[in-house]
Amino acid sequence: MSNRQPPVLEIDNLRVEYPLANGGLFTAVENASLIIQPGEIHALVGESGAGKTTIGNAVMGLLEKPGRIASGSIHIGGKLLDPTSGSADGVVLGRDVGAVFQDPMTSLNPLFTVESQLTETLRTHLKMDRAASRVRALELMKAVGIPEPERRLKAYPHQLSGGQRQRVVIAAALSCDPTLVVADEPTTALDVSVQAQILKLLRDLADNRRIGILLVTHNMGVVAQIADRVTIMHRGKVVESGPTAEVLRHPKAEYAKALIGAVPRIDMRLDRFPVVGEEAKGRAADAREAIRAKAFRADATIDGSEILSVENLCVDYVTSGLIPGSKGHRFRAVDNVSFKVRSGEVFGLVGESGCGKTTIANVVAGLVKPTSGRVLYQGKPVAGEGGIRRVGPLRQAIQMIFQDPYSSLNSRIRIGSILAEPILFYRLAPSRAEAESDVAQLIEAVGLDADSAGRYAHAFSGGQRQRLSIARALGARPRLIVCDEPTSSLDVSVQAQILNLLKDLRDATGLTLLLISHDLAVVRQMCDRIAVMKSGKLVEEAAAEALFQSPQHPYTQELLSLVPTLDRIRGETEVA
Amino acid sequence: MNTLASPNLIMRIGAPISVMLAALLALVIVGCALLAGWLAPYDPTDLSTFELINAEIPPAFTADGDSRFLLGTDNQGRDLLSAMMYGARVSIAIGGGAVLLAASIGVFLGLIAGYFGGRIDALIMRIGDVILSFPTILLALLVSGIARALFPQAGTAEWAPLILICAIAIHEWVQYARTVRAATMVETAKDYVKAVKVIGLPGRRIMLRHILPNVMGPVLVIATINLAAAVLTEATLSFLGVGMPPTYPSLGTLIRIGNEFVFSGIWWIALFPALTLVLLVLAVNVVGDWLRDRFNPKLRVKR
Amino acid sequence: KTLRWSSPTDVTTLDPYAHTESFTTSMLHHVFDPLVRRGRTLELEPALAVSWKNVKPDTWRFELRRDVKFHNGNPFTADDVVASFARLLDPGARARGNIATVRKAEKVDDFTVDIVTDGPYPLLLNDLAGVYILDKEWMEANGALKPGNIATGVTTAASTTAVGTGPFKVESYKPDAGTNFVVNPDWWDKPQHNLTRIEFKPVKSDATRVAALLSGELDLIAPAPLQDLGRIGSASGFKVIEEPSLRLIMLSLNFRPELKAMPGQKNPLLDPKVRQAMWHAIDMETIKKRVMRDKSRNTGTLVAPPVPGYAKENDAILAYDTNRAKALLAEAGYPNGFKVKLNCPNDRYINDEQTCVAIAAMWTRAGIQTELQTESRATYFPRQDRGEFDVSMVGWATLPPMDGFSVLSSLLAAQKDGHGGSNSSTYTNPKIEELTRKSASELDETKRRGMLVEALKVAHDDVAYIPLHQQPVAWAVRDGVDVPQFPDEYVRLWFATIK
Amino acid sequence: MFKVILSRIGQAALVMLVVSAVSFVMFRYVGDPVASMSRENAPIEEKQALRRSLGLDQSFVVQYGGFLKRTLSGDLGISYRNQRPVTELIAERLPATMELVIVATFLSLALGIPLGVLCALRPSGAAARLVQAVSLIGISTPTFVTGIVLILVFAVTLGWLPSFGRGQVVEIGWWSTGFLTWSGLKSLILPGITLALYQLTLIMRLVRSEMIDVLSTDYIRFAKARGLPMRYIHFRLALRNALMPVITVTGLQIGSLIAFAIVTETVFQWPGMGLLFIQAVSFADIPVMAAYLLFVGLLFVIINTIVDILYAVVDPRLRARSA
Ligand SMILES: Nc1ncnc2c1ncn2[C@@H]1O[C@H](COP(=O)(O)OP(=O)(O)OP(=O)(O)O)[C@@H](O)[C@H]1O
Ligand SMILES: Nc1ncnc2c1ncn2[C@@H]1O[C@H](COP(=O)(O)OP(=O)(O)OP(=O)(O)O)[C@@H](O)[C@H]1O
Ligand SMILES: [Mg+2]
Ligand SMILES: [Mg+2]
Repeated sequence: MSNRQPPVLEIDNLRVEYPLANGGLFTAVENASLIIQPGEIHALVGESGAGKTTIGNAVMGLLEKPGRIASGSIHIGGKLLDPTSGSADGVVLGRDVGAVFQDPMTSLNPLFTVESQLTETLRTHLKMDRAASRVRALELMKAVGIPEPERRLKAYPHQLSGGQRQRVVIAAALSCDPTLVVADEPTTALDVSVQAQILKLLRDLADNRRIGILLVTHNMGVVAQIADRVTIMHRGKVVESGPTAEVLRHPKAEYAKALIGAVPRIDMRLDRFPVVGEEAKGRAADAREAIRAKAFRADATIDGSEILSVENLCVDYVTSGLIPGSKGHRFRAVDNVSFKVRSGEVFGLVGESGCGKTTIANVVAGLVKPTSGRVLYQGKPVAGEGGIRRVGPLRQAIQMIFQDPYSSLNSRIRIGSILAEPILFYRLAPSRAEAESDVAQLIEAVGLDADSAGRYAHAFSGGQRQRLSIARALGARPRLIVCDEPTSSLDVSVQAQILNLLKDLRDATGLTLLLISHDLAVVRQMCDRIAVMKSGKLVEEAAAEALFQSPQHPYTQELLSLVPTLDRIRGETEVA
Repeated sequence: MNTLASPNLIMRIGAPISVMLAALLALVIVGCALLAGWLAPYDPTDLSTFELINAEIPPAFTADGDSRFLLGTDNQGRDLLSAMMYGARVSIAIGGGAVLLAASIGVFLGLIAGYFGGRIDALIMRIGDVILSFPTILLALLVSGIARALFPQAGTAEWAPLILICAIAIHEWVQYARTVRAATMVETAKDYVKAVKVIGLPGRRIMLRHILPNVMGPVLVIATINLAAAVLTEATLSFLGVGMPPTYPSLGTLIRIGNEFVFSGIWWIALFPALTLVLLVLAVNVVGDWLRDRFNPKLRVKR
Repeated sequence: KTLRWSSPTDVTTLDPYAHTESFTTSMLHHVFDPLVRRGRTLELEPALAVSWKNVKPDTWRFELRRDVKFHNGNPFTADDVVASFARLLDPGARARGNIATVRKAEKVDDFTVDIVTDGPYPLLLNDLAGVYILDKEWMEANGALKPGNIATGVTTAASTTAVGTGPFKVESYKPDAGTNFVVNPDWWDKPQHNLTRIEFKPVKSDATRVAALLSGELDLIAPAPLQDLGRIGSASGFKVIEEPSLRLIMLSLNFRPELKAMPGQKNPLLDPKVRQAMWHAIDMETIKKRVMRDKSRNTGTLVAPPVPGYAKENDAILAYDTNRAKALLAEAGYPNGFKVKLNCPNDRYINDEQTCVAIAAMWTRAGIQTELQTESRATYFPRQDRGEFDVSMVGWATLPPMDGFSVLSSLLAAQKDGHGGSNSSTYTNPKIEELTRKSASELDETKRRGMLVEALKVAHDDVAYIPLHQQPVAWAVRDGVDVPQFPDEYVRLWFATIK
Repeated sequence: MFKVILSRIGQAALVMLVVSAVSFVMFRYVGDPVASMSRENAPIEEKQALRRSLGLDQSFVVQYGGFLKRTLSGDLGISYRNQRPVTELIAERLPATMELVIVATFLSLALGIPLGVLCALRPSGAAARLVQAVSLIGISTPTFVTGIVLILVFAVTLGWLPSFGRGQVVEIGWWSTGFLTWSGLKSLILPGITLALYQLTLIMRLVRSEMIDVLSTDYIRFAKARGLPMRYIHFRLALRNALMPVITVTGLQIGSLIAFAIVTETVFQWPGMGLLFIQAVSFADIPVMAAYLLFVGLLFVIINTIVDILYAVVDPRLRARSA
C-alpha cells in the first residue's frame, strides 16, 4: 500500500457550533479528529445526537445554515477545506466526494423520477449523454440490489419503499466513483440481505478502487463486519478511536464499554436489553416509571385474546399516468396476507425491504384502504374494501410510530405542543399544566432533555426525532402500537432504553405491539411471534424462538445467516 | 456546552433595522389614520368648511404655497394632508378588512377542499369558478346593490366601508382558496399529517393546527400584495358610485382625482396620496416577509 | 391629406335609423346627406332638397337636387327619399321618434316629394336635418329596406355598410379600433375642406387621448379635457379651440310629496322660497373660476343663447347671497335648514362631480345639510329616470331640433301626451302645460318664440330647475389643422382644412 | 377518462347556469339600457315602448327563461351597441386580448421567476431589496397611473412607442395578429408591461417565498452533495418544488386578464375583451354582458381544469388524487 498517497480525509480538532435563536451557542462537535486512508472504511458510532451527522455535513460543506466550523481543519485528499465557503480547491462534491444522507425519505426530490435524479449527476460530472447515463443508472440500480430496476427507474420517490429509496440514494452517491464517501447510516432502512449486499459493495469499492469511506452507523454488527477503524463519539466528543477489533474487543472509555455492551444479541433471548449507564439516567428511568404507572389500565389484561386480525389482505398501488384517466400501472404490494395478533403480545413483521410491511402497518393504522380483505380490531372491522372505519375509542386504541422520523414531525409546531396534542385531545390530563408535565415526562422517558419541548423538529438529530415520535404515540395511551422500524435510527443504547420501555409497558399494561423491523436481533429480543414476508406474501409465521432456532422457509434461513454480529469482526477474520 | 449569551431586547425581537423601520412607518401611517380626528389640521369631511377659493393651492414648501396647507389643497379646497389622513383611515379599514376577510374565507375553504377532496372540493372550487366569472367590480356592484335594496342607509359614510369590504372580499377569497387548496393537497400526503390522523384528531383540528401553518407562506404573500389592489379597487368602486361618497374620499379616490390633474401640473394631489399608499404597502410587505420567515422555524436563526 | 382624430365615444352603427345617438349621427353626416342641413352658423340650408314650401298646414313640398350620385354610382331621385322615409317610419326603426310627427313621404315626380305631418308642425325642418337619405336600389339589393334597431338587435346590411351621397365614403369600420373615411370625389357640393382621408380612432381614456395628440399620433381630439387645456395650449405646435356648447347644466328638484332624505316629512322643495334659497346659496362665480377654469358661462335660464326661446331677460342669475338664502329658508319655516340628497353623475358632464361637491359644500354652509352621492352614468340615468333622486344634475342641449321647445316638452311639461319624457321630478305648472301644447303647432315663428320665452320665464320665476352653467366645447388640434367648432358639439369635417 | 371528462363537463354546465342566473340578477343593478339608448327628448311613451321591445318589462324569471332558451339554441343575441352577433364580437376581440395576455404573462413569468429566485438566494442582498421595493411601488401605483406615465415617457416625451391601439394587424383566418408587423409589436410593449406589473410582483414574491422554504429541504442539500451545478439546483430542482402556488396564481391571473384587463385596455384603447366588456357595462348592453360572462365562466372552468392537471404534472404525489 502506498502510504505516500495523502489520506482521503483528515479531520483535525474540529469544532462545530450552532448559534441558537435565543442568542446562545450550541457546540455540536468538539475537538474531533480522525484520518481515513485510501481503501479504508472508517466507522463513526456513538450516541444518537452525538454529532456524527454534523461531522459528515462539515466535511461536505453542507452544515445546516447557522451552524459553522468554529475551529480545526478538514483536509480532503490533502486539500484544505475552506471553513467559510465549505469547499476545497479541486474537490468536487458528487464526483470526488459521494454522500449518503441519513434520511432516505427526504433526500430525494419528490417531483422527479429516480432516473432523472440518478442520471443528472452522471451527466454533470462525467459528461455522459442521455443513453449512456441511463445504462449506467440501470447498472447502479442493479448493483444496490433494487428488484425490477427498469420499472423503478421510472418511479417517483413516494412510490418506493423506505429501503428502496435508501438504495437509490446510495446508488447516486456512488455513481461517479468518488474517492471519499460519507455514508450516514446507509443501511438502517435495509433488511439484512440487502444490507449484506450493500456492505459487500462498499467493501469492494474500498478494496478495489481505494475509496475511503466514512461510515456512520448504529449497528455494531455492521461495524464489526466491514470497518477497518472505529471512532466512538459521545456528546460531541470523540471518546475512543482505533482499529475495529481493538475497540470492539477491548474498549477503554466508559461510554464505549457501555455502548458495546448494549448491542442486542441474536443468539439468545434476554429479559431486558442491557442499557448504558441506566443509573446515570435516573431522571429518564423515573419518567418511564411514571408513564408505566399512568398507562396502567384496569381493563388491560394479557389474556391472550385476539386483538387484531388481518384477513386476506391485499393492497394494490395504481400508478396513474400523467393524463388523468389513462391506464395506469397496477402493482400488488400486499398479497393475500392473514395473521392474528393476540392481546399483550409483541408481533414481529420482518422481511426484505419493499415487501409490503409499511403498507400493512398503514392499513392497520387506517391510512391506506385495502383493495380486498379486511382488518378486525377486537372483532370489529376497522378497515375493509368499504373503507376505513375508526370511531371513538378505536382511534385512541391504535397508534403508530413512523418509519421516517424526518417527515413525521410537523416542522412548524413546537415539540411540546405536538406531544401534548393527543393528551389534551383525549383528555388524558385534567389540566393544561398537567399535560405539560406529562409531556415533560414523555420526553424524559425517551431519553431527551425536558427542555426540548420548546424546540422545533429541525433542531433534532434523526434519532432524537424518532424518540419524539415514539413519545407522541405513547402519549395517547394506546392499546396497540404499530411500530414501523421504531429504532432503526437509534444508537444501540437508546434503542435498548426505548425497547425496554415498550416491553415494560407491555408487561405492565397489556400494550400490544406490531413491530416491524429489519434488525433481527431486536426482533428476537422483543417478539413473541414473528411473521416473515417476501414480495408482499407471508412466507412463514412462527413463535420467535422456534423461528430463530429452526427456520422453515429458505428465505428465513437466508436472512438469519446474513445477520452481521459482533462475533465476526473484520480485522480478526482477516488476520485469522 | 450550552453557553447562553445574554441577549438584549432587540436581539430578542430579532428584527433587522429595515424591518423595524418598516414597522415604524406602518405604525405611523396607521396611527395617523386612526387618530385623524385629533391630528388632522382640518376636518375634510365637514362640508361646511370647504372653500373652493382655496382649491389647488400647491404645497407650503413650494413657491406659491400657503402655510395653512402643508401639502397643499385638492381641487375642492380641502387640506390635502387632512384629506389623506382621513382617506388613509378609509383605505386601511377597507383594504385591510377586505384582505382579512377574503383571506380567512379563502384559507378556510381552501383547507377544506384540499384536505377532504372529492365532492366538497369540487363544490367549493366550482363556486369559486362562478365567482371568478364576474369581475370584482361587477360583483361589488351586485353586492352593494342588494345591500342598498335591503337597507337604505347602506350608502352612508358609516355603512359603505362594511359593504365595500364584503363586496371586495366576496371576489378575492377564491385566489386564496385555490392556493391553499393546492398546498394542502401536498401537505396532506406527508407523514406528519398521517401521524396526527393516526392519533385520531378530527379533520378540523388537523387542518387548522397542523396544515395551516405549513400553507401560510403563499397566503401571506398574496395578502400583503392584495392590500394595494384592494385599496385601489375601493377607489374604482367609489367612482362607480357604490363606494364612499365623494365628500369622504379615500386614498385611492384622492389618487384617482389627482390623476386627472397630473397633465396640468397639479402634481401634488396625486403624488402625496400615492406615496402614502406605496409606503404603506412597502412597509406591510417588508414586515409580512419578515413575519413569514419568523413563522418558519427553520429560518428562525438565519439573518 | 389625412386627418386623424379621436373622441371618447365610438360609432355605434352605420345604419342611421337604427340608433338615436348624437355622436353617431354626427359621424354619419360625413357619409349621408339629409334634405336640409345646418350650415357654418348652424342655420338650416338646402342639401338634397333645393327648396321647400308649405302646400298645406300639414304638407310640405320639397324640390330635390338633380345630378346627385350615391357612392355606388346610383343616381339620387325621389324614390330614394320615399324609400328612406318609409324605412324610418317603420315601427321597427329605433330613430322613428326623431320624426314623430311625420306621417308619410309621397313622390310627386322624380325630383319632388311631399311630406305629410300630423297637423301643423313648426319644427319639421329641424327634424329633417337629422334624416339621412339612403339609396333605394342598394337597400333592395341588400335586403336592407327594413330598418335595423340597436335596441332590439335587428341588423341589416346597412348596419356595417354605408352608401350615401355625402362628402366621404366609409373605407373601413371596426368598433373600438377605428373607422376610416376617404373623400367622395363626386360629391354634389363644392368641398370647403382639403381632406382626402379621415381616420377616426375612438380613445376612451382622456389622458391617453391627450397623450396621443401630443405625441403626434392624432391631429384633433374632441373633446379635450378641461384641466389639460392649459398644458396643451402651452405646448408648442398645438392649440385649443373652444366655444360654449348648447348644453346647459342644471339641477333638477324633486316635486314629490316626500324627500328620500327626510322620509315621512313634507318635501321642503315644494316651497318656491326654499328653491330660491337654494339658488341663492350657490356661488356659481367661484365654481366657474375654480372648477370650470373660466371656460363655462353661467346661466339663469334653461336654454343657450343661439337656441330659439332664449331671452336675455330670462337669463338672470339669483345672486350668491348666503344670508338671503338663510332668510328665505327661515321664512319658509326652515330656520335650521333641512336635509337633502344630491345625486350627480361623475363621468357624463364636464367636471360634474367637482361641481356637485362644491354645491354640496355651499348648501351645507347655508344650512341645508346635503348628502352627496356620485356614480357612473350607467347607473345614474336609470335611477334618475325612475325619480329616485331628491336633487340631481341634468344636462340639456335641446338636440337634435336645437329649439327651446324641447325644454318645454321634455323637462317642464308633465309626463303625458308624449311630453315630459325627462321630467322625472314631476314638476307641473298649468301655464307651462298650456304653452307647451300651443307652441307645438304654432307655425308662426315669432309667435312661437314668444310662447317659448314666456314659458321659460315662468320656469325661471318658479325655479322649476336651478340652472347652473353652459358647458364649453373644447377641442385641441395640432397647428395647421383648421376645424370649425359648433355649439351642438357635432364634428363637421367637411369644413376642415389641414396643412 | 371518459368519466372524468363527463363530470367536468357537468360541472362546467352547472357553473355556467349559476353564472347566467347571477348575471341576470345583476343586470338590475348595473343600469338600464333604455336610459343610455334613448335620445334626449324622447317622451315617456317612447321609453316604455323601448323597454317593452327589449323585454325588460317582463318578470325576471321570464327574461331569464327566454335567455336560457335562446342560449341553448345557440343564439347568444346581438349586441345593442355594436350591432353584431355577440359570439362574433367575442371571437373578434379574443385575438387582441390573447396576444396582450400572452405578452404580459410571458413577461411576468420570464422576469418574475428569475427575480424571485434571485431574491430567495440572496434575501438580504442589495439587488434583491431593490427589485422588491421597485416591484412594490409598481403594484401600489394604480394601473391607470402606470399606464399614463408609461405613455408620457415613451410615447409623448421620447416618441418611441405608440400611445394607443394595436398598430397594424395581419389577419390569419379569423385571428388578427399584431405579432407579425413592426407597429403591431411596438404597440404591444406598453400595455404588455402595464398589464404584467401586478402579476410580475405577485409571481416574484411567491417564488421567493416558496424557494426559501424549498432551499432548506434535505433533497436540495442532497442535490448539493451530489455536486450538481448551482444553477441547475436552483432553477430546475428547487424551482419546480416551489411552483405550486405560482401555477395556481398564474392560472387565475391569466383567466382574469383575458376577461377583465379593463383598465389597461381602456388606457391603451386596446380593442380587446376588457374594452368590450367595460363598454357593454357603461352601455348596459345586456346581451354582450350575459354572453360574455358565460364565456368567462367557461374560460375559468377550462383554465382551472388545466391548472388541476398541471398540479399532477408537476407533483406526481397528487396523481392518484387528480385521476
Ligand atoms: N440546526 C440545528 N440547530 C441546533 N441544533 C442542532 C441543529 N442540527 C442538529 N443540532 C444538534 O446537534 C447535535 C448533533 O446532531 P447530529 O445530527 O450530528 O447527531 P447524530 O450523531 O447524527 O445523531 P443521530 O444518530 O441520532 O442521527 C444534536 O444534539 C442536535 O440536537
Ligand atoms: N404510493 C405507492 N405507489 C406505488 N407503489 C408503491 C407506493 N408505496 C409503496 N409502493 C411499493 O409497494 C411496495 C411495498 O412498499 P412498503 O413501503 O410497504 O415496503 P416495506 O416493506 O415497508 O419496505 P421497507 O422495509 O424498505 O420500508 C414497494 O415495492 C413499493 O415500491
Ligand atoms: Mg445523524
Ligand atoms: Mg417501510
